Amino acid sequence: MVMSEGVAPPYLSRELEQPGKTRKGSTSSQRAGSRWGRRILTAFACLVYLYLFLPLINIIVFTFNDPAGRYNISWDGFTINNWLDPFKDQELTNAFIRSLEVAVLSISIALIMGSLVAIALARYRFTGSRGIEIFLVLPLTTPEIVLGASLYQLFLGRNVVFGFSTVVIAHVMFCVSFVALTVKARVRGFDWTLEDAAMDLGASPWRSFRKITFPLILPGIVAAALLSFALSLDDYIVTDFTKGEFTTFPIQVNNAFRVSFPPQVNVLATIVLIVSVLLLVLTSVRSEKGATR
Amino acid sequence: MTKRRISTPSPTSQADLSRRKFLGTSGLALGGLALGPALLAACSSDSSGGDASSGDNELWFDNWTLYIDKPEGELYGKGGTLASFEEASGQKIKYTEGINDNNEYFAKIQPLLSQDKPIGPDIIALTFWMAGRLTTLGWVEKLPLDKIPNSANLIESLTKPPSDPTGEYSLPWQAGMAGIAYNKSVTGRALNSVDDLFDPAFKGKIGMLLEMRDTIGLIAMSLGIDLATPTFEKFQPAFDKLKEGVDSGQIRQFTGNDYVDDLEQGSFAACIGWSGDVVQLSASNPDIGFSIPESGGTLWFDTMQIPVGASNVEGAAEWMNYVYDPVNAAKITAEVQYISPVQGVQEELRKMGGDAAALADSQLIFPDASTLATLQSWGNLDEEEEALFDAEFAKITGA
Amino acid sequence: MAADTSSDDRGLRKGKWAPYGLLSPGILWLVLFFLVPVMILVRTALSSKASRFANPEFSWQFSNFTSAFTDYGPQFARSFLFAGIATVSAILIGYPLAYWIATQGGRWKNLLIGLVVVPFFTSYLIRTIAWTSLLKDDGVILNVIHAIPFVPQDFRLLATPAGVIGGLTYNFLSFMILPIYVSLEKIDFRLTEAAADLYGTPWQAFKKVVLPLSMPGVFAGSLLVFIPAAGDYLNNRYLGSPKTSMIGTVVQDKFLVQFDYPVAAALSLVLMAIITTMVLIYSKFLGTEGLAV
Amino acid sequence: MNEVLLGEEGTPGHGAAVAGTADVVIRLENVVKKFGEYTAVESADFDIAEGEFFSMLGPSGCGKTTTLRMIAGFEQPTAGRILLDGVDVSNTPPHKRNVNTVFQNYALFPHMSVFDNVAFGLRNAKVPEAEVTKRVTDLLEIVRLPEYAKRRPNQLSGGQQQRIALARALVNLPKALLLDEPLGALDLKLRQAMQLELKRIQREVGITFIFVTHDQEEALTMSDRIAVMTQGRTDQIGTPTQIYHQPTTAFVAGFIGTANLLPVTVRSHEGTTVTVDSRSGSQFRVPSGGRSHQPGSDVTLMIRPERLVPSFAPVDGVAGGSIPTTVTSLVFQGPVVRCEVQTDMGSALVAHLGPEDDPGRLSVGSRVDMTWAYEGAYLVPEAIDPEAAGITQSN
Repeated sequence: MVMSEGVAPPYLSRELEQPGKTRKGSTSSQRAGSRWGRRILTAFACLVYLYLFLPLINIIVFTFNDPAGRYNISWDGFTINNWLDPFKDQELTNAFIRSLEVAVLSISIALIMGSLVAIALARYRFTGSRGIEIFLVLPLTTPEIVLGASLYQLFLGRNVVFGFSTVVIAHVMFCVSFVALTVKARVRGFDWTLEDAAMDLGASPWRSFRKITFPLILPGIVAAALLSFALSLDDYIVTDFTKGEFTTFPIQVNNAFRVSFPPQVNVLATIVLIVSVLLLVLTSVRSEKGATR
Repeated sequence: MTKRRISTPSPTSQADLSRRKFLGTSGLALGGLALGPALLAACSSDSSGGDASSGDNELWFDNWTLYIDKPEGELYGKGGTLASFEEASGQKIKYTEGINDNNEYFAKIQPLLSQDKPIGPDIIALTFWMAGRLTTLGWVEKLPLDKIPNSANLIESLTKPPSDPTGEYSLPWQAGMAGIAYNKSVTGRALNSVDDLFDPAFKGKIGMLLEMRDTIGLIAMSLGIDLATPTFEKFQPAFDKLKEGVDSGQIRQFTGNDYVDDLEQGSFAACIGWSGDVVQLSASNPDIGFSIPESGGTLWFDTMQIPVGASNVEGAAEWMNYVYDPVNAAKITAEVQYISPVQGVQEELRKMGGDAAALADSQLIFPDASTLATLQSWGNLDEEEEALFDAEFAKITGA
Repeated sequence: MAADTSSDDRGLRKGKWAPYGLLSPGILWLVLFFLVPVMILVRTALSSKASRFANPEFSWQFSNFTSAFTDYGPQFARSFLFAGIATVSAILIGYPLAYWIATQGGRWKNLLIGLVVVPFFTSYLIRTIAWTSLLKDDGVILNVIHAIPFVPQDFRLLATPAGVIGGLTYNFLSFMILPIYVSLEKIDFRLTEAAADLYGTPWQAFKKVVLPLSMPGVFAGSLLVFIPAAGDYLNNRYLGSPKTSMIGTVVQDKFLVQFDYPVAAALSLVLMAIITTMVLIYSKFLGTEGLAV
Repeated sequence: MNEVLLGEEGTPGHGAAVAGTADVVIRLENVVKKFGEYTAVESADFDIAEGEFFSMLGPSGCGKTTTLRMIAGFEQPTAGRILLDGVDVSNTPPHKRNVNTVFQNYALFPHMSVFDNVAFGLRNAKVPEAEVTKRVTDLLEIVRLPEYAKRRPNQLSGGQQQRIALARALVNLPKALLLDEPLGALDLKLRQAMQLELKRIQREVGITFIFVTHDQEEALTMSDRIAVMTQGRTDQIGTPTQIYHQPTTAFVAGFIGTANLLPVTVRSHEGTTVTVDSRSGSQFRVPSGGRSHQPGSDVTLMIRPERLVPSFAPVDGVAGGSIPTTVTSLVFQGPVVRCEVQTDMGSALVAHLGPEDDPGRLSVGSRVDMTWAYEGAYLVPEAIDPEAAGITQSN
């Protein structure tokens, strides 16, 4: 074992013996391996982050591009006009708004239904729960194209008119599973005796849910909401099959790509990016502050 | 078929309006939450998705992007065709740019039309062959030709095309040619034959159009196959040649209008392209060239049709009549720079003077007799044949 | 809830009706808009069409399945090959990053893992288009590569298998990093110390202790990358060429352009069947927990 | 340790009356709880008096927690009634019962401050905020944590959390305080300190404590009365002394401390003395323990380890009996030497030998007669399986 100098082997480390102190990770940085190994790993990690962010940087940089033609793909000059007029492309803006509407509505429905499913699974033991869990996973592990195609056949066969409703139905469908599994993963560690304690102290079941259970599982629900928001806003394939005449932002971008790719696409995408990152930071700061255990 | 002119976006501001609209609609969306389960029931009775059905007496025209004149960059700008039509007729018009691709648009409207439900627009502008398909399927209204006297101004050959032999279901919007577009800085020379596209020197740098009739049509003509009476059997050699080009890696990608970017960037040395696009591109980049191949180019046209269930047939007729007036047609041509179906536009352009007058001499807008002689239009494909063509083409393009 | 409840030490309830009540809205939605549509898809796959625009008629037409295999074998093979390579690449790229965050993230762990999720908040379509801008033949990256001696001048990334695989890897990389990170987080890194004592080198310790313990995360991540990658068609549309088309491209085209519903349905079902088998095997051994990120 | 309290009669079995004449706070009337086929509580039937420290003791799964949860209202009895202050509350939900619980893991609300945790019950009862502040402050004084009001529970140590849980329950002045293994999560030293603390607080507030534990030492130390439960049954209810010295079942004997149990048969019962035959044929004279024993009945002889002495050491009092054994193990444990022996019948016995017993003379393998005083043996009126004879101990 190669160990960096000055670090006592853990069996001599008194810190680990102290009860109540977190054991994992506290000094793990000294344990990852040799110093050179760690440096290489760190360098590699930075490269991976660069890889992850390269397209995002490209998207942001190209919000300042002044393209000569209809395609904002090559750098032609700097301008801030795109930011001064982010809603210039009417069709794009409408599609963007429709995307937000779809996301807000389908997530609201999915959050309620999904959280209830998660609570049922995390809180109760009942026959069939294992089957339900596998059933929940299936929509997420079914290729999107199959989800889209099967809904397409359903709606087509029942003479349902494609549009906002069908897109929302589809988005709710994959978000329910996602919310249920995400919330369940976070609620799994929830100590349900807290509810007993609340009722024992005179709180009605509703009050104990409102005062105790809900605030405590809220971070899980918020995380699920954020991620399914991204999921819904981002969805192309399922929407492609259920949209009919209705267009969402990604659909509009893809269709219009046959004809043009205006810088406003990047601007709107960047706005979503900034808002979501802010939300992410805000909620993680909040949950850090209200760290529950 | 996608062939819009390249124009720099105009600095109109819809920001305020949009934001207000957004706040309003997101509130609605939240309210809709309470109705979650009701969505189930609602979706069966929805009149249409999106912003469907035009309002009272409003005429709705769904067209391709960048396919009408936009004075001062605004669609409804003063002096533009839309505004002057409203002024002249008292008819309100709603103009949308919802068509990006014939097949995609068909997939969008097919579920509705097959159930005899109105799709919303009163006029749609699909390409001739797709217009033919809609006609065959009985999904478009007979045009009230008696209310469109100006249709007499139309170029003869476009009034009763093979796709609409009686001429009762479609009228032309704009026409154009498909030929070879190339970037001289990459090719080093002007190209004027389809075989140049299969020159190994340009391996991996050749683009083809997803629009099957233009791609296969050009290749077929180079093999001496006549487009007027297409059968799958007859066209097999053209497909084989295309397939070989794909398999050998000669052909890089099949595209829509996005080839203009690839061409300009040099990702494509050459490709099959549309006349209007290239006219525009070459104006800013002298390296970009366009030619009708020796073996011939395709002549295509987009149509105006009234889908069944349209609520404003009267207004549609009024609009068609209006744009077939050479004076009005010339304004559109001056902007979109495709071939106008209306006779007398050339003279009107000359009268307008300036840049417009220069267009009157363009071979790509007013091809002379010898150019026209090399162009061919596709004959009608029946449903079965078309399915074979589409399936084979899809296999080659990788779908 | 009142009638028949019990608990063990963690407060898990036994419920007769309550859990089913909580589950029913979400599960009903999934039955209506996931299960039923898939059934309809099965029916469509066994149907035939009198003409191109006619409705499919159910006729036990098994030949749709055989033609799915015989005509589109190459696309299936390519889909699974590309998705497989993308999955392996995602492990190779994602594992070190997850490991680095887990071992050396310290108090920045949450932020670092949050950064991995950030690309989610831009539409993956737009990220893919951004890659076309980055990878184009005269773009930044290719110019750098061409500066390297002995790289052939016609070397390119767009419209090549490498481009498509790169896009797939990029777009689904986060799905790999998150579950691996979660499984690494659970590991008590003192174990590596103990193992280092036993096996001598940190590498040995890693191989014998950390790697096996993090395998559930790797498996979950592999499924989460492989599934969407195998059914994808947008990466091929923007980064590929006709020669790199995948099964998703075919299904989309068959449904929305060619209207060949029966064969398209058969293709989707074959894809779904293969992937669902993988998922069921996975969940049999590792449960469904790991699949919620 | 060796003193014998025979003053009070054990009150074995069911229907045990409250010691003394104090008011009954909680009465369980033949309470049964079944979960499907499984019977968690067979028939709980006892009273708990005002101000009493009452413990339910038993191994896990014995039904003690279920009984407590029925009293709290988290479970409803399948049969029988629970009376609180004479009122049937069997089907009253927990938030409408004036009893409070201290949970095993404390169940402090992690997102609330200590103050808000303690105030939670008062606020549910809509107590005016001024009074809430006063009573919470008072209670934090009583549990000696006044300066922690603004902290979050996760900033407190285990013992502190425990005291906050106690304060949170007591602040509502419940009719009874239910404690579900509240010390289980603490380490030994803290546990012992908290035992004393709990007793102190109980004396101070004068509220009935119902205490569930599987730790017999804890129960013996703190309780006024103990109910020993096993497999859903209440085996015995009595004071710690009765439970220790006069167990009514072999289970109780073995569960409370360590016991040597030998199967014997009653030969005769005369006055306060019973003569029994052991399986090896020896006869022992044993006090009757106030019961009458039918000749010929199988019973169990119990001798606590501290009552067994080697024959070479003097027996305290009248000799009761002697068994030849072989020493199998000797372990020095500080005050005593734990000496395990085997009888010729194969049963293992254990003796705790003090210095006066001269354990230095023994070694593993040596033959020794283990003896006991007449009063050092006790007859459990229940037969045991000869296979199970020997040492039994709860942990």
